[in-house]
Amino acid sequence: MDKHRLKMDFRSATKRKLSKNILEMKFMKRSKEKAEKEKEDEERQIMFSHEITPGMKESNYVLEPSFIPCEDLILGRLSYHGFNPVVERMMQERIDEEESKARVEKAAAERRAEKDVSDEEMAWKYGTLSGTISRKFKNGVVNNDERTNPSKRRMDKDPKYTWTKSDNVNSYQESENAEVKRSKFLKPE
Amino acid sequence: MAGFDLLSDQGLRLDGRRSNELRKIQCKLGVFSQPDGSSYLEQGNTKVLAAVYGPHEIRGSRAKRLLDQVLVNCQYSMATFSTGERKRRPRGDRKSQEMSSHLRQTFEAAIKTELYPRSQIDIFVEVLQADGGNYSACVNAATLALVDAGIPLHEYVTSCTTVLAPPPATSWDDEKLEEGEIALVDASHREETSGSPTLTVAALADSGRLVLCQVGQRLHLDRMNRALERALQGCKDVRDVLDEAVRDHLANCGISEAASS
Amino acid sequence: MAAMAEDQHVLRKMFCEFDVLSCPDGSAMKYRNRSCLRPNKLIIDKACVEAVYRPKVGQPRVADKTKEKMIGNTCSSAILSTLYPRTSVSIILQEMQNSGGLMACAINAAYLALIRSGIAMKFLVAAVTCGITKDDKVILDPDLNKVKDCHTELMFAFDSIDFNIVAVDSSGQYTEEQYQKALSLCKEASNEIFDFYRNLVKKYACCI
Amino acid sequence: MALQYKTIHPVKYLRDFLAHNVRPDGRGLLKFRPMALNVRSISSADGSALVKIGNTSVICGIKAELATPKAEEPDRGFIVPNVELSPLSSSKFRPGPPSEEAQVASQFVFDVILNSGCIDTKCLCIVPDKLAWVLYCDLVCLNYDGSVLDACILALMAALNTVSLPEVEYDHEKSTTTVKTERVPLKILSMPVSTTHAIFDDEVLLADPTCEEEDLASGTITVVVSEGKLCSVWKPGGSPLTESQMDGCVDRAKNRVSSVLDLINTALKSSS
Amino acid sequence: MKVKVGDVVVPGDIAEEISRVKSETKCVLGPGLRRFSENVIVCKSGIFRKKNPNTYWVDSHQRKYIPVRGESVVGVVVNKSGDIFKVDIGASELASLAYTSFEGATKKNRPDVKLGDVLYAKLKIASLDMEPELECVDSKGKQSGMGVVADDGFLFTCSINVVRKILSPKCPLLKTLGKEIPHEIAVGMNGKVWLKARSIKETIALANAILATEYITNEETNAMCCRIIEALQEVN
Amino acid sequence: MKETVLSTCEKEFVPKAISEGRRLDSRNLLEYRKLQIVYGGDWGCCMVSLGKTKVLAQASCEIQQPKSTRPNEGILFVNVEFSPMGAPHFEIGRPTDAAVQCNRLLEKCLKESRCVDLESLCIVADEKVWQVRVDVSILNHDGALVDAASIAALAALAHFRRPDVTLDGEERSSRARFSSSFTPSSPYLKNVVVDPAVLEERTAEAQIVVGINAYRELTALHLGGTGSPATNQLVMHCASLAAVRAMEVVRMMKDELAKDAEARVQKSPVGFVQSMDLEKVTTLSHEAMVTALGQLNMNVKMEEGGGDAASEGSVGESAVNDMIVESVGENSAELVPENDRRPKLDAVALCVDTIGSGGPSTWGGKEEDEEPSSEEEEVQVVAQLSPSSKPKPPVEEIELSESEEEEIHTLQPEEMNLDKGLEDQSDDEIMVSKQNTAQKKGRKKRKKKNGDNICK
Repeated sequence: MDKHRLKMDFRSATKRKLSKNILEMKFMKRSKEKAEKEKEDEERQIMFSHEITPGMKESNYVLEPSFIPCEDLILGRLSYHGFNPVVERMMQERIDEEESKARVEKAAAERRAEKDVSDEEMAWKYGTLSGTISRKFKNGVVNNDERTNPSKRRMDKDPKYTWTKSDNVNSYQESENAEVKRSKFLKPE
Repeated sequence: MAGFDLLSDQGLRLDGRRSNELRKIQCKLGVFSQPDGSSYLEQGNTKVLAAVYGPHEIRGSRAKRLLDQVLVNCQYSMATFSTGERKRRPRGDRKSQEMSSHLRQTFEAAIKTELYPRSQIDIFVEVLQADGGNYSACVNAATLALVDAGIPLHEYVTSCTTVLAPPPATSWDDEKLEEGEIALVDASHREETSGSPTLTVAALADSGRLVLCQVGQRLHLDRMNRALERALQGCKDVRDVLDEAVRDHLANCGISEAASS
Repeated sequence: MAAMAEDQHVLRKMFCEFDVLSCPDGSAMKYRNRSCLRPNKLIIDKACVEAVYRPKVGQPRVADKTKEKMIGNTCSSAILSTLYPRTSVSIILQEMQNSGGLMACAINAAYLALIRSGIAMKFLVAAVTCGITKDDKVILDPDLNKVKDCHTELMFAFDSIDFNIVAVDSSGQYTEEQYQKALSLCKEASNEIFDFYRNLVKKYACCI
Repeated sequence: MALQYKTIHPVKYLRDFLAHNVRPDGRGLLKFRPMALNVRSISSADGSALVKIGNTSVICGIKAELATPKAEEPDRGFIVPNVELSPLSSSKFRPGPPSEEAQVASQFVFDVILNSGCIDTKCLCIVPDKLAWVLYCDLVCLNYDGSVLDACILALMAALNTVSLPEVEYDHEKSTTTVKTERVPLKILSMPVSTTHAIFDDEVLLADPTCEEEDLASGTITVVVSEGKLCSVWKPGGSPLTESQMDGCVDRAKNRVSSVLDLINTALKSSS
Repeated sequence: MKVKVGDVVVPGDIAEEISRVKSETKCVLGPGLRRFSENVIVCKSGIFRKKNPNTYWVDSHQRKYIPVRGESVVGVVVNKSGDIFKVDIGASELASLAYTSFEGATKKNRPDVKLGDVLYAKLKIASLDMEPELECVDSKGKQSGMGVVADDGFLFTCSINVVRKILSPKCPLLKTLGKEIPHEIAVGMNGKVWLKARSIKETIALANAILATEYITNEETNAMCCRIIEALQEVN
Repeated sequence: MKETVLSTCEKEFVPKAISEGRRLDSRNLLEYRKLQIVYGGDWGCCMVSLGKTKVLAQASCEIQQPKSTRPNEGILFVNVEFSPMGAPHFEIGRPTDAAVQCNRLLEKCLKESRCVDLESLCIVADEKVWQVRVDVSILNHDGALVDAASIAALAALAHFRRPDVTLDGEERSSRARFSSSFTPSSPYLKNVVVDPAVLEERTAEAQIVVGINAYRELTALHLGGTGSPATNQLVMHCASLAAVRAMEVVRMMKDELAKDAEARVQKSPVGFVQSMDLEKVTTLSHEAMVTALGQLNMNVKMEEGGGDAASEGSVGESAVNDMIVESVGENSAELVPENDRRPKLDAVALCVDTIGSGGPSTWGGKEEDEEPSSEEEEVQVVAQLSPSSKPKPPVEEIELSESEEEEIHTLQPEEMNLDKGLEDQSDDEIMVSKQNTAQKKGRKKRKKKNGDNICK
């Protein structure tokens, strides 16, 4: 009966999709396909449950029934020597697409890589730096704001660092408070 | 050899016909009211009934349905009393199955099948009395029935059986020997079972194109052409007879309609 | 005696040819049987495995029904039938030449065909026949004229994982000792057949 | 409640029972069902017996007829066993030509007769190449509740023991036969006894399974023992068994023989 | 029997290498591999292959097509009923294809598809428990090469392996031949191949070339291509 | 399973190619595929492969009562089996139109060419004759089935030796063999294609099957087809092609037969195995292997076997010992668990209720589910013997079972022909009788023919 429900869903889903115009269809499609995929997976789980221990479900294995991703096969619609320009254009597009995608991903990966490093370093630097600085100033509370402001401003400017702002500040303030306590402690003389 | 000669010295056959002579053909169209087309045909002592239903929608399993042409369904059956010794199974044995399939092939070639896709035409033939040339008689009868049913054909498809009889034993002089066997058109039962080679042909008579062709016994290649030609000629003759029958049937109908109106 | 013993424990030469048939989805010719496989529709929640055994002469008899049951069950015990719902797997075997050990051969041929067809299985199965002679010797895979002086024939089928017994068939009377002896002998022999399977795959897999 | 559970999850239902080493009908896993045997139940047959194993009941009637032997072996008579699984025995059988299972069962019984050599078909021959007995052994299953092969073999053997054939004289000149009134009992050489086990969940062995257990089982194994020898070990596929499990089956089969045999003997004794 | 990557495997073998993969990393089990209790077992016979990161499968022989969602197939339209086509894709049952799953098709303007036409389409639904369903539009609603192919050309069937071989990026066959022989081809994962070249001679040559790749390596393929091309040219 | 539908492009492409004089397997129009005849180990068994088309034929014989119409002649029975192994759309039991046609053509060809001398099959007139039976099974269908089948059938007959019952030693049961062979060819409107592959057959307009023997005598001819029909010139053309082919085929058959005979003389192995080409990737031979099964190994086996027996034995004991046999009145006894002595029923009652208490087993109702304790359960089981008994004398039951006699299925071989092979045979009766006069006449005639051939 589970299957039936599933079938129903598909039916209704397709119906719904078909009644929309192209734009909505596009939108519908993406989400729908995801939903279908999930449904199918759990379906498969149910089916295998005869064979496989329930441990399977939360396991790290993904069952891939198709050879395509394994042997990364190309799409089978091909044309050569300008026999069918339309198809050849598409082949070309496909190739470009893949290349560009690859490029983008690569770039993204690099950026992410360097950014990560820099942020940490920076956060850390700030932490230590602010610490040493605050040591110099006895009455840190007032200056503190001044001290942080410029950095805050600069960080606001650069969108790239926005997310680091908050925790940067925190780290800074923590260390800062510590300094404040100490200074208070040193006060009497 | 066979106990008797198929040809007398005068070159006459057992039933007194000449070698290229057909048996008397009597036929009637529209003998039944129930089927869409029907006919009764006598070819000598061979008597055959044919009934045609259709074109109608597919009966039975829709799996049989053909999407680009009409399904021709034939059934050949011999009445239990049609043969010498009583026939146990009127239909369904290997031979009548074969006959049915031959009929099917014949009429698939004759009917304009492309006109009625996804539908079906039934052709039932019943041999009431079998005296040789059963298949031929069936084809001829069925052709009439189809005409009666008003199903478009390319042209008349007619059939004829020939037997290659050895020349009369008594007259073994040279010129007789030259011409060798003699083709007997529209063979009777005795001629068919005499052990001499038989050739059955169904053809679109006007264009003289063969639709189906069967050899019984052992026919030597060199004799074949003669037999074929004779058979084709036979088909043409049969066609003329049928054509005539059809025409005056229509004429009569016309008259009766005129009278009724 | 040593020679004698050796002679007793000889499994006959095995041959196999794949894809002798173009129509079916997988086929194997194993010097007596061929077998082909084609799922066709059948509404059940798992594949139904059916075997069709065709004798060389005449129409199938009741005895062949028993063979079919044996082969069919033996195959279905390995096939992961839940992966092919609503289909039926037909294993069609044609006897080509019977020189003893027909049943074992049929089962092996069926498995070769299954291997070739790429249908998912839990394990492989190898079947071995052996005969017990009047003077209480156990002969492995006896051919027809050896069968003559056997009062008993036993057929064992083993799975490829831990060599458990998948199928047993027997004719004639025998003591439990003889049974044990035959069993262990066949078990040993089955190894060879599994190697055979593997080599076969090796031979064609290298270039697919 | 339990019944619904059983109908919805038969496998789980059975599994739950087996987890406690007990079967739905209260037996231990390796316990056999009670048997009842009644011989000479049908006076119209030359030999007959009625067997009941649990709810499985099979009746065997043996009719003897005269026939001419085959040209290949002129000095032998015939035994023609035929197992009939009629619709009245279980809802899973349809009327019409014998189901595959029935055919397989018939073949099995035939093989057992052959292998055990319980009857020498030579004894059934009266005049070589001219006259011999045909024993039609019809085994009708009245109620199908598992282990039907065991029941069949038991019924057959019991019935065979009650068979007695009339004297027959053959006149070579006039080639006529005269059947006399005095009857001689049939010579039975051995008494095969069959024992079926079902395999559940690939490892649990269930002795003498009921119909439901057989349906859920992943395989069955039938062992036939006669005169201390095995005369058939029949495991048509199904899930693999270890050797020790197999030996278990064989031993239980052997141990069962004695009790089954005196079951038959008591029945026969009490009858004569 | 325990096996490692590159081995010839038969059903029942244990691919322990996979179970050694540490559990937080995702691990893809391709065709021919099944998770059984704690370890991964092989269920098809062939060669055990691996692709980084952690993608394993068995390179097995197969003739019968088992539909897999998202794969592109070649099929023949065998029936129209209601608002769906029935398409024979060589699977155990016919696949259905809705009129509306063509580019720009709506209930009003239906696509022009005749019986016996050859389609190149994608499997939208391929659950084992229901009949497969095709579509001729990609996720952007464009027909990217899908739909009815030209009505001439030639359709033939080969084993799934051949398809995998000629579609693998490493395979030189189509490229090499393509340089000399202009042609258009639709290769379905279901082992059906539709092919069209300038002349019948070339079409037949190509078809035979493809069928011939069943048991030959890439090097041999190259050699074969050269031979074919020479043959064709000398005829011209 | 239905035959797959052809796509339009296939339908169009093949004729186009043919009209250009090309074929898919790069044959030219009048070229035949490779014919291979392999004789099996048994007598009268052979496999014929024509390209991818593969056919197995086995000749066999059994003693039978002769047909009343032909008391002194043996019987020749041909059966072509289109088993699903040949092609998925062949179904067992239900012969297709093609199957029927193939059967009839073969039957005609073999009988009318009289390649088997039926009179030589007579043992005792009117009592015992041999029925020679040729079973042809299609193993793989790739067109030209009739061709392959006929060659196989003939080769099998030629190779067949029937067991010796008459005193004239072991003899070939087939005389004047090789007398005929088929050559189907499917003509397209203009150009004839011989030995069509399956795709060509399906796209052809008509098909002509010509059965012709080495003496250029047509033994069977069938022209049929839905397409636009053939002229008689075309038929003649095909026939003459066939005549040439027939010679080749017959020669080949003879050669193979000779080879086989030689091989048998030299005791070298014969059979299908030899036909396998071990170079193929899909082929593998496995040398005879020797299990080094030492005596020691053996003993170990035995011991542990015994051990198991012992250990399991105890289980067995426990399983059986608590069952006791008790005689319940006349004619009957019971084997029941010890721990429930139930009041003995008298024989009749038992007899009745053992039959009567039918119905599905109540696998224990609710209450057992609550407390599944074995004792109570066993009481339960036996207890239910007596109550649920509808009084019904056993005899009724039996009559019922006898009344269903036609359903009773026995193991006698003749009755075990599940298919209607018998009827087919009886159908042939009529055939044979028809060719009655044909026989002698034909033989003389052929002698004359031979004369002619020599003269020419």
